[in-house]
Amino acid sequence: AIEGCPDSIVVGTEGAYPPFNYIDEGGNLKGFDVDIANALCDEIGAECTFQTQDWAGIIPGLLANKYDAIIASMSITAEREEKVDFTKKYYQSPARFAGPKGMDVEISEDGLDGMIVGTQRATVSENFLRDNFGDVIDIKTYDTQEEASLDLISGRLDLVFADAIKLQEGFLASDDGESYEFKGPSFSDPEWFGEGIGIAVRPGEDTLRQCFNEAIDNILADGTYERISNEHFGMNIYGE
Amino acid sequence: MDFSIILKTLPDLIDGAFLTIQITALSVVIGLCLAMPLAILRLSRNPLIQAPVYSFIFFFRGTPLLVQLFLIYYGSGQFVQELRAVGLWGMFREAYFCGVLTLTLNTAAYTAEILRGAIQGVPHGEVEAARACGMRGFLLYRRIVMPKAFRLAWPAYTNEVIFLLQATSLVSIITLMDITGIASKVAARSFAFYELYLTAAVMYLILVYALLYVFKRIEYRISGHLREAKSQSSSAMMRDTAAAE
Amino acid sequence: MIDLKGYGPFLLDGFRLTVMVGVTSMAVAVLLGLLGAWAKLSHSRSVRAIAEVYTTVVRGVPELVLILLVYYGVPTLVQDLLAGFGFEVRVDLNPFLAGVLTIGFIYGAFSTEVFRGAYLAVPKGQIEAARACGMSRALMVRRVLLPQMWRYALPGLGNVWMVLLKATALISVIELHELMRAAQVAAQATRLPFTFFFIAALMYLALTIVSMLVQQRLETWANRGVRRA
Amino acid sequence: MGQDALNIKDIHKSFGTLEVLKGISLKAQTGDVIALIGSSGSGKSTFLRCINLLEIPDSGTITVGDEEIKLTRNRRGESVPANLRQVDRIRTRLGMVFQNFNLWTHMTILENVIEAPVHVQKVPRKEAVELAKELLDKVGIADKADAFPIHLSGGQQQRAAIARALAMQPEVLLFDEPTSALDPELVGEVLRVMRQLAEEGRTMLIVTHEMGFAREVASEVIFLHQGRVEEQGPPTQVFDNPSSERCRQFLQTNY
Amino acid sequence: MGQDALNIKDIHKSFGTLEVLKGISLKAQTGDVIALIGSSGSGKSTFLRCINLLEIPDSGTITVGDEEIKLTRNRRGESVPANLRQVDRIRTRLGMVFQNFNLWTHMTILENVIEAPVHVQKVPRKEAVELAKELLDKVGIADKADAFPIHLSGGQQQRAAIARALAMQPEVLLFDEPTSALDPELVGEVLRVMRQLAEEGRTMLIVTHEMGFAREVASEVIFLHQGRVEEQGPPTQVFDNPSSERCRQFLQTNY
Ligand SMILES: Nc1ncnc2c1ncn2[C@@H]1O[C@H](COP(=O)(O)OP(=O)(O)OP(=O)(O)O)[C@@H](O)[C@H]1O
Ligand SMILES: Nc1ncnc2c1ncn2[C@@H]1O[C@H](COP(=O)(O)OP(=O)(O)OP(=O)(O)O)[C@@H](O)[C@H]1O
Ligand SMILES: [Mg+2]
Ligand SMILES: [Mg+2]
Repeated sequence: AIEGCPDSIVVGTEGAYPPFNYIDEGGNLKGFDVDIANALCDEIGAECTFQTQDWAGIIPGLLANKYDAIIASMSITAEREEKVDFTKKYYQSPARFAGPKGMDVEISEDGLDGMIVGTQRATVSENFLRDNFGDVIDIKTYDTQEEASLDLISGRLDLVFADAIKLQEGFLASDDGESYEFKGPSFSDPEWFGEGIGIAVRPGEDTLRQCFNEAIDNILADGTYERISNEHFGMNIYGE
Repeated sequence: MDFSIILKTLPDLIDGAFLTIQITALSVVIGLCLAMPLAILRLSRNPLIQAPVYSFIFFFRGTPLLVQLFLIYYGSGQFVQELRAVGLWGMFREAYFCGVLTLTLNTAAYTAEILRGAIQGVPHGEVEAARACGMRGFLLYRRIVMPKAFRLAWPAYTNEVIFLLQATSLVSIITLMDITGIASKVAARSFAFYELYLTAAVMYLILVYALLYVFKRIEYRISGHLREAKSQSSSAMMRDTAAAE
Repeated sequence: MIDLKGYGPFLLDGFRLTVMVGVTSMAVAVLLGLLGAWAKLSHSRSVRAIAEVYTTVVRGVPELVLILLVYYGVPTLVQDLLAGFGFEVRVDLNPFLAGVLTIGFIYGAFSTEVFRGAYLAVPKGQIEAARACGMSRALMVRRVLLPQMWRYALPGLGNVWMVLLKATALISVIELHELMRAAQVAAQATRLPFTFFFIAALMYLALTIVSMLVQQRLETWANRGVRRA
Repeated sequence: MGQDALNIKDIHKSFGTLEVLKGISLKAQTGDVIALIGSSGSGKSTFLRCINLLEIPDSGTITVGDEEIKLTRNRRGESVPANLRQVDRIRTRLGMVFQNFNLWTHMTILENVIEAPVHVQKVPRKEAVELAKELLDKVGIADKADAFPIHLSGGQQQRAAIARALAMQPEVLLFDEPTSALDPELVGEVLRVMRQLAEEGRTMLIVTHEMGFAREVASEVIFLHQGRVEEQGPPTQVFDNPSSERCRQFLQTNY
Repeated sequence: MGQDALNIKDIHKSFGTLEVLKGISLKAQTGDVIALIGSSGSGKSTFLRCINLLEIPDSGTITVGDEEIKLTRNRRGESVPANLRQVDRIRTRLGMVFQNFNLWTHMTILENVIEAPVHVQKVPRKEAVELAKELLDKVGIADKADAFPIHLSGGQQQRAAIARALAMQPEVLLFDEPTSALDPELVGEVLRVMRQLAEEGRTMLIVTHEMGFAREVASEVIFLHQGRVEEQGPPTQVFDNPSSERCRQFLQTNY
């Protein structure tokens, strides 16, 4: 246990973002975020309980004291930092384009000119697209990544742009995604993608934030992190 | 409260408002045109006519609009080949078309049900008087039943149009950038949650207020028969209705 | 058969919650609607004005915003206020209660309009006859006005109920796993959006069947003495 | 004159188990004015409503002018009109004044009166308005043309209903107690209007409780009792020398 | 007997710009039967409706028994009752039969009749039903007790409305053309019922168009013309020797 940390923490998460956090058929919360959260709580020596919460209300819920921390694959961005405080990252995942196999596309302003690209609303991916290609492409935004994938299949979209792990696990690896593939490079420019994915706490809650930071360092150091990451993805997704 | 973000987003939000108005107006008008015959057919005694109409109303009233949007938008996406073959994919490809189509069918079903109730509320004696004059079918409905039913249905219909106006906010899930779409886009990015949603709320409020104003005016114009003659006497409570039903 | 991947009971829980929230909020909405209609037809100008503001504002603001304002806004406000006095508290609204009250509050405004319309449709001679018997206003409302109002109000209320039932989906933003949220969670976890939305649609349809049957029953009852033999 | 304007044969009508009309026949020639009298509940209104098929008779035939209304039976064995178009056509040839008026409450009096001429008979609006004003003047409520029914007194409503029926200029007029809400003076007016209509060659069937009125206006009086014609003949005969015991009893009441 | 049951002073009432009642006064003692006659639109119904405050008079006073109904003015200067509870109380002492009956359509006839006794006057249900059946029998529609109003003939509805008013056993009865839909025989019946009520000491105000009826039933006749009392007195005087020109003209009409 870490000195001076609370002995009980309520963690808020979405529960609808597999494979990071989701609810299984028994109603149990599962996923990478959840396992990490549990490991961190063990490390801190706190009793952790989870609350699931729709994405739209997840920050207001934190601010309204419904829970103490958000562990829900939330990217650390400057905009969010105005509302909440973040710990250091606990993983990082680049974003990539995907499109039909056989389609030849160069990822550049010229290459993408006139294309219709889908992405998930309210994500760092959307911000990136708008800022870099917003003038030349038509951006369609969706509530979930799955819907964007559906429209890619129906032909309403030329490309989708999303978190690479999410895209791989949720779409390309499935039957539907068989004839689609990643296009172009990975993007992880901190200006948009921040310093990765972090844990959000209410502004000013420095003790809790420090406790999480220390715990993250500890599980990275003792191999717990690597074990969990491997279990889920077969690799370490912490990034450099 | 962060007002700068509101100011910055306002032009976009106004664009969104135009889309909202457009979609609402189109669906209301087309929906109403569909609803009138539907309501009448719904009252038909012929089961071959009544059953399909009833099922239509049943389905659109019975399932969430969200699901209907999903089914029409993403569902059509699964039948690209077939739709292309009959030349309809061009339309279904457009989110705008799918949105208006879904909302139209949805409001038609709800409105038909409201009108159905009102038609049944028309005093029997007045219908008989019309029949005795040789009115029937279309004429009877056009001149006596529908005008009367509309008066009875007006407050409930006003509700329905407002439901619809607000329901348009769902089209943002099929990529259309209406007021809600814009607000949630910017809110998600900036997390100026209350600022943007409250601004959106105010915009909806203005739209609803304008709508209510128009509908109230219409209600006033069509309810002369219930009103006090240049009122002197105290209240509506005391008014005498003519010919007993 | 459709494979639910074991999410059946999970959906059923959501279904149960939807029904519970729906029925309780409808009860609240009907009560508020009656109250609102009474206020709108009141002699007092200020009472009428309050009712007018209620129906306009509530019908004007998107439900989602209202729910969030009630559920998050109110506690935040109270907490900030108390924090200003140096108290550190966690105000926790029961999500079920908050949801029911908010939805009831919203649809109460719509019911108000339905009841107002129904009131206007009742032949005034019916009311006069009651007044002439010396019935007090309350008694007249209970014995003559309400029984006749249902006849005109039921179709409109039916619509309000249908919309309300679907609107219960919004309370998922406040931690309640109602049917739509359950379907979404299951859809995400299994990557079978169609299956689960379709199942959810079927469940809503089942509710609709029941609702329509009940509505028909009620209408038959409300129309007694009106249809011709 | 002299041609049959209305020929009704053996009308039967039941409501559930209650047999209200037990075989009623009636013949009226153009210009005839027939008064129907009888106690309350004897079936007078029902009979009138059967003639223009607001109630469908269970059996019997109705002929208006030279056109017989065709009835048939549906699958459930109920009597129904064979041809709805025919029913409409015939209804425009029959005007009706209801016992409880049934004015359209959402229209002004003038609109009530011009409604059928303009929309059923396609008379030009201007013409219809002119005629309507004339008629309203005739029944003495010209000043109420733009009022809604709710703002009229009982007698005024009744007169509006009479004007509405006359506006269609029908061949046969069915009046259900057209003077019940009128004072003696106005009854006199209505009487004058009816005489004039009879002279124009219109046929009239009038249900009334005012024996004096019936005697004055009618060319023939029919006394209904419990769904049957008990007595029938010219007014002098029916009123002064009835052959049926029941009719004598009904008429002798003198308060 | 001999005490004032109803004392009405100088009632004025306008609808918009139309002044319908221009100062009407009336005194009735217990057991009096007053007939109100006058042409259509002269304000008879309005006057009756003012007495039990279905219309609020613009000015004037109304006293029922020894209780004066208090009127006051609201902020907009309109006349309103000062005490709604008092109005309710007084209304239970006044029975009313409407010109267009206004039976409650959602209740059967029996339910219509027992409604006010049971729910306003708190008479035990059994007792109320007994009285109701007796009354329905008296007006001759006992067999229609369980029918809904829409299934009744006009005259039957009118009789049901009379029974409903009587069921409250009010001190003062207001009848608006209570015999308009009745045949002479039934008018005779109603006349009998009214005489009996008068003997019981109930006061009655009857608007009627049937002069014969008025002459028979009334202890006093009032002739209204254009919102004013033109002639007033015992029936013999008003009918046989009216002093007002207008009244003479009204009465002499003889069709
Ligand atoms: N609510 C109203 N608004 C406007 N005018 C009205 C209203 N009620 C009645 N009037 C007018 O007041 C006058 C008197 O009406 P009232 O009903 O008292 O007449 P009445 O003497 O009862 O006539 P009738 O014998 O025909 O029933 C009529 O000219 C009528 O048009
Ligand atoms: N729709 C109906 N359902 C059941 N019974 C009915 C219906 N209409 C009328 N009756 C009954 O049929 C009988 C005749 O009614 P009708 O209205 O023809 O009488 P009427 O001769 O016009 O009497 P009144 O002079 O009182 O108007 C009455 O006993 C009435 O109760
Ligand atoms: Mg009748
Ligand atoms: Mg009157």
